[in-house]
Amino acid sequence: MHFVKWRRVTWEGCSVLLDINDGDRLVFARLSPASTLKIGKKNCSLKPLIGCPFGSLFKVENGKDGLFLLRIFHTEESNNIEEEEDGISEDVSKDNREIVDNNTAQRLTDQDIHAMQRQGATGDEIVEALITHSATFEKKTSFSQAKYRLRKQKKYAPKVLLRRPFARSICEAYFKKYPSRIGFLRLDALSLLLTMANVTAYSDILVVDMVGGLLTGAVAERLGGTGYVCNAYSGATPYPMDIARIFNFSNEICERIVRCCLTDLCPVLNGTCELVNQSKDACNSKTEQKEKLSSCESVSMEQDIVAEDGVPEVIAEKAAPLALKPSKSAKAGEGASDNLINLWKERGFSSLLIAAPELDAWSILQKLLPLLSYSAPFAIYHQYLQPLATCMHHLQIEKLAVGLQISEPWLREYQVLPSRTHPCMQMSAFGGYILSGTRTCTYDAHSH
Amino acid sequence: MHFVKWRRVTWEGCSVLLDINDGDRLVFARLSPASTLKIGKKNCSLKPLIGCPFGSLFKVENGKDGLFLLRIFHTEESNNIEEEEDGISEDVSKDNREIVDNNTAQRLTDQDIHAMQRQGATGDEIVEALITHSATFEKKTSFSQAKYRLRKQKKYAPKVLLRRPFARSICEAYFKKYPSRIGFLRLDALSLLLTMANVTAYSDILVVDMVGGLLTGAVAERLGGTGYVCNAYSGATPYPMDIARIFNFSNEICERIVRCCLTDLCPVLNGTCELVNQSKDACNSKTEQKEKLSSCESVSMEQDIVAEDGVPEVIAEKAAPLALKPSKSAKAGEGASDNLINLWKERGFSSLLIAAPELDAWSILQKLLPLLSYSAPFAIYHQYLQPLATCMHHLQIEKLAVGLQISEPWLREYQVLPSRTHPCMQMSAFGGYILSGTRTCTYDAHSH
Amino acid sequence: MLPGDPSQAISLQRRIRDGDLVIVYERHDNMKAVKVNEGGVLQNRFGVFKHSDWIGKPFGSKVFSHKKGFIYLLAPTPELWTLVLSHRTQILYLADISFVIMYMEIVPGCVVLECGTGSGSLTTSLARAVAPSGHVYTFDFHEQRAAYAREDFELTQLSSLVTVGVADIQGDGFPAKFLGTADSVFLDLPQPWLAIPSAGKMLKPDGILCSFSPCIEQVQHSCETLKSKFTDIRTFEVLLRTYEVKEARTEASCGDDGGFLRPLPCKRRPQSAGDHDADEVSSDSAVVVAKPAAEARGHTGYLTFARHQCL
Amino acid sequence: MLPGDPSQAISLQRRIRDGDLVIVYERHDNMKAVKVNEGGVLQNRFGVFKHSDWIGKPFGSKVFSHKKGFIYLLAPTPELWTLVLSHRTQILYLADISFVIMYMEIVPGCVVLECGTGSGSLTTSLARAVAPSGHVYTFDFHEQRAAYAREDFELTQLSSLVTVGVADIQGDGFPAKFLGTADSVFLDLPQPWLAIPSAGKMLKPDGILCSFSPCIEQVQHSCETLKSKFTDIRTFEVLLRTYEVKEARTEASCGDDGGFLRPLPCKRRPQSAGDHDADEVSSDSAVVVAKPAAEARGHTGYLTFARHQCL
Repeated sequence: MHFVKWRRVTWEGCSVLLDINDGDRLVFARLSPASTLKIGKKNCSLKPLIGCPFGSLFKVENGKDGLFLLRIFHTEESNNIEEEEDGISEDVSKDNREIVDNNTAQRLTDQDIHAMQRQGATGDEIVEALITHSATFEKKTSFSQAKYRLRKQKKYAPKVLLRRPFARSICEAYFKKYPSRIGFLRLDALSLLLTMANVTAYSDILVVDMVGGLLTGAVAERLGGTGYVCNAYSGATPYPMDIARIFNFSNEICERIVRCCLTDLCPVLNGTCELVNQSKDACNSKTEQKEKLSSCESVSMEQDIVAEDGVPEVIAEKAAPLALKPSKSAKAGEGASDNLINLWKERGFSSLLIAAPELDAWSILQKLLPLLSYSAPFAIYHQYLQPLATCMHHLQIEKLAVGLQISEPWLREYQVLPSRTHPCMQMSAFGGYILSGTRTCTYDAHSH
Repeated sequence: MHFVKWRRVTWEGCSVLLDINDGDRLVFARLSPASTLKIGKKNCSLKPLIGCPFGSLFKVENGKDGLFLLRIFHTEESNNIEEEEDGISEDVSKDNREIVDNNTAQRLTDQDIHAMQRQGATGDEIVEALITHSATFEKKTSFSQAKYRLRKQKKYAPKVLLRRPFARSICEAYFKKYPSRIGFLRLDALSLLLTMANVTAYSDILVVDMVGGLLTGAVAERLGGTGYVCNAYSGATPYPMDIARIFNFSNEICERIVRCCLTDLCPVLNGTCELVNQSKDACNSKTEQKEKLSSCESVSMEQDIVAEDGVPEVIAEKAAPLALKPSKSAKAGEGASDNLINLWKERGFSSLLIAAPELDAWSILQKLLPLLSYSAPFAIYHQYLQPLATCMHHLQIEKLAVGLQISEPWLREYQVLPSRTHPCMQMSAFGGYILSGTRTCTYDAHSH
Repeated sequence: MLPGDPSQAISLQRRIRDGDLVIVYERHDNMKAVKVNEGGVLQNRFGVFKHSDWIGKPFGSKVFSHKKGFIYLLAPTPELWTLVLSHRTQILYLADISFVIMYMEIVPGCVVLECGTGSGSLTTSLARAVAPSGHVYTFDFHEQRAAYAREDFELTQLSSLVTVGVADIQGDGFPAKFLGTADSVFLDLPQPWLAIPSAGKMLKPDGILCSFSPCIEQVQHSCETLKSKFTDIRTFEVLLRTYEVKEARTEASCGDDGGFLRPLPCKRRPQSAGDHDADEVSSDSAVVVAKPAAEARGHTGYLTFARHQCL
Repeated sequence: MLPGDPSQAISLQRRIRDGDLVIVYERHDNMKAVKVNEGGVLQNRFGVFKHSDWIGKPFGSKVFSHKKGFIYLLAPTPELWTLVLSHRTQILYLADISFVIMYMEIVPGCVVLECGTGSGSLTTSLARAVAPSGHVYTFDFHEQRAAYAREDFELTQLSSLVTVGVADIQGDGFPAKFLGTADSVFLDLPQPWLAIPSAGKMLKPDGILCSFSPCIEQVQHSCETLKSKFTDIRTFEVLLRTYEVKEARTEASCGDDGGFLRPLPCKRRPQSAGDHDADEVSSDSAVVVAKPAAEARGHTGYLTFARHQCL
């Protein structure tokens, strides 16, 4: 068997996450010689990024032919200031009696700066000039000086960090900029879901993913080209899974992501509303239709994720739509074959994961639980507690599962700096709720 | 006007909280020459505590006539070890390769110790003897040595700390030992209730207190003998308020705690179930009946609060029922006079506080809100979120209040020790929910 | 803001008068303090409001602008004041304020020392807690800030309960005249450990000190200093999480997926289930749901409490 | 515990066989691991269970003792294993484990170094994450502890994914043969800063280090050390709060107080209210309510992550 290798260096056609100025702006892009990134009003070629290791840092420089990206190396200082938040911790190191300086302290005008840029000054040179011409810089505490420098650097010499689009970075980026697109699924909740559902190689995982494909992608990443993610949907239209396309999945992995209509998987249950039985082919053709739709959509998906809480000096303009090469992962999300569906009906899925904040937990689970193998774990994410409580109660009463638990993850980040260590002043106060458990075998007879 | 003075020294008949071995055991007692505290199987007179400042520390000593309490003074070391928890932080300072010693290391037998005690050895002498006869003490890290010493001290030379029974200490003691008796009302939630309801001097505060009198007492403490706490109850039987009797309230304060049947306060609302109109006299006589009942009960209330999570060596036996002198606060909780009731009907209450975990929030609030003055704040504590959410929704829809908010307090204690600082390993994970708001004047006309 | 006698307490009969301080409530996150002035007007995005229309109305009334916009006029409280005061410094918020006052056992009649005054947010709540017979002595080394605070206490009529002093407590300690007089001392200083020895001298035996610090290093240093003269040293963090409430409408129709996955929270019962037909909810009904707000203040500061040793 | 190929995955057809490892589930807080043995018996408070009765049943089955007591037989997973393993040291729990694996970007094929092995709780989850083609090298300086861990990995059939070494990493660093080979390094050491320079050398460029420490001083020291060779230094704390679910029965009768204050949560509508008759609940109905469990683990440790600089 040929196992998936995760490449640590970019290639043409690979999908990347660009982190501009320490998270102020986050952009997903696909690298090609023609693709560009908009910085301010100008475009900047992404070609220099091809062949660089993930984790590389670039500076936007001002050249004769416009902006270009120049690879630089991390310096020790850059580690500190970026983590500092504005706020009360500053009071510790500075003397409160000091008078706050006003904006007249800068003697360099915008015209002066534009002139320097036209004459080919680098961003760093402009920052130094601003410092030299600041009337108050010398009077600031060293901490305030560092903050001033950083602010100017972000404006005149922005940095671009090249990141691997992994479940971690994708979830963090979406949660920071567009949480509603992923149903407010925070990274710690996502990681708990994967753990509680025992996602591992050679497993067949049933997912209901109404969080844009994030869950599907995260599961596929953990399967590493073995087993299957079955992205199940109800009705005629598959749920969008554009985010799964941001992952740099090889063909081996893409083939393991399949879609399936629930009507094809589920035996018709007594007493439910009459099922509109669609043939599998009809179902698949609709999947493909949707497929086309979503690859168009993915142009906009893979654009900028713009800072919403923008620091004023931060470049926050929309990037130009990136030239999208046909992606390697274009095949992710094909309809499941009859063979596979029959296999699952026989063997059952190894785990079930549900992240469908719009749907009632118990309504879904009561239909899907029979598709799960005995002793298989399941985990359901929801934004509201009550639907999970009701669902858990049903499972208990009907003795369908054991090890039932509703958990709420709680995440706190810290600023760790000499004499200025404390939890971050702003926090995400809510990571959703998760109901987890293990299916039991309800029949004593060896009925299968 | 004569203002209440809080005494900092105990007197005969005063109510105290005895904290034995740093919270291992918490006992409420009333001081008299005859009152005793049970330590192990022996009684120990509380007389030496009379006339001592609150905050005094005592050691249980072994005298000719049995145990006695001897006042001692805080030492610097005692501050540290007591805050240390068993657990992983110990690993930091000790070498993991060290072999844990077993129980055979102590060469002093129980018989030896009893003999020493009979010969009049002090507790500290016994502790020193145990250390001398421990085969492994010298090999322990200094941290482990301190823990060993503390454990033995707690057993052979227990300490008793004399505390003022304030809202803080009473709430902490009950929450630690019998949280269900105060509806799991944690100190931070109680403090928020008082703040959100703007409890202050010269106010008339309406409370629904189904948390044993804790809320009533805490409000009375803040009023300091001005204004009134009206402890309202529904039906024929007042809710118990024994905990309010633990506070050291002077007569001035006790007079300001009154009880009132809700049927006497509330205008009969259209369309509610027919009210069984009880005459105020009937209502009061029942109050008094209950009063008798609860002063009997208070014997058991003011007994031991025993450690539930007992460290094995800790004395955790029930103390003998304390000889209860007629308390100064016996008069707290008289029925409200007609005058007062009429005044409240005219003027409205200045705030409303509800801590009734058994009742539906909106059912209560819709009846009590009209008794509140316009622009008066209210705050409702509940253990479940949903009843408060429903209540808030009604208030919004019917435009009865502004500034509506459901808050959940969150409290974390830290261990702060050199090289061993971290949040405490065990925490109370839940402090309840509070709905707060301000009543608006719903009529544009000057209708009153 | 605080009643000086029973007649000043808020009541159904109390009417807004010329010269009253009112809190103008637009929304829960938009309020301001206004002193009512017979000839005054308030202008905001909802229009122009004449103060003369307010006079004679009960507190808590909804009043209208010329273009039918409306606001509520609320009686000031320390909580509302905290939301409208001008932030000359970082202020303490509800959760910390409540806990500090409870944990320092501040009750009517207490003498409390506070440093620094800052924007006076905590001071206002301290004044409420010591009223009617106690007093708060609050210090700030910043002359201008102290002057602003005094103006605020005039406006909120707390001057009889609060005295603002200008002093560098961290450098010089508390004034000697407070020796042994304080029931409680509150410190909000960058280097609280410098002021702790002086604070200890001001406290009565068994009196309580509280130090508020954002950084753990300040706490570590303070706790070391506290060990020599204080007992019961405990450090806490208090936060508040607020909840959003909304009404969720349900669809009860069986869609083309056979009613397979219906939106929350139309609860249908499994046909197999037997004896509990409890939480049936009628079709097309509305349900109130609540969830925590997404963002919250993640940290304000650590609160370290200690009791002055009882010798 | 982990399928080595598709045929080993849990399935509806898979039956318990002689020699299988099963998790015996009594209650959510009472489980144990048992190796099935044709002639074996399990005895607990519910009676005597013969292993031979288990063989041939599907995993997840309820099985009975001679006196009709019952247990469930579950297929082992790393999560269940964490609940049953013997605690030779403090272990990492679910929330930390999940976050560590996600944040270290551990995926199939990764090479991970871990120190120390401890009770092997995290190791088991690391093995699941790197399977089928990666490997976990885990180290403990305690010979006996390493031997126990090896036995456990034999039992759970993880030996092909995990190698346990005995070494004092904190003192001597990681073995040189791992230079530049690791995708991720996890440290759970009393003085992690001593091992950080060596960990850096083992990591591939942009590889991720995670250090778990209970005390903030350890974090402060580690972060200082990390600054020279690492970027993206971030510290987190992860906790879990669990909820209790119960059914609350309501009384719908109007008591002698005129139905004034009825127990939760029989919702009656105010007669004055008009247009929203939504959340009417039928009388004598049961409602499922949930609230957080009273006690929880308040702290496990701080997780500090950093990326090895990409040069």
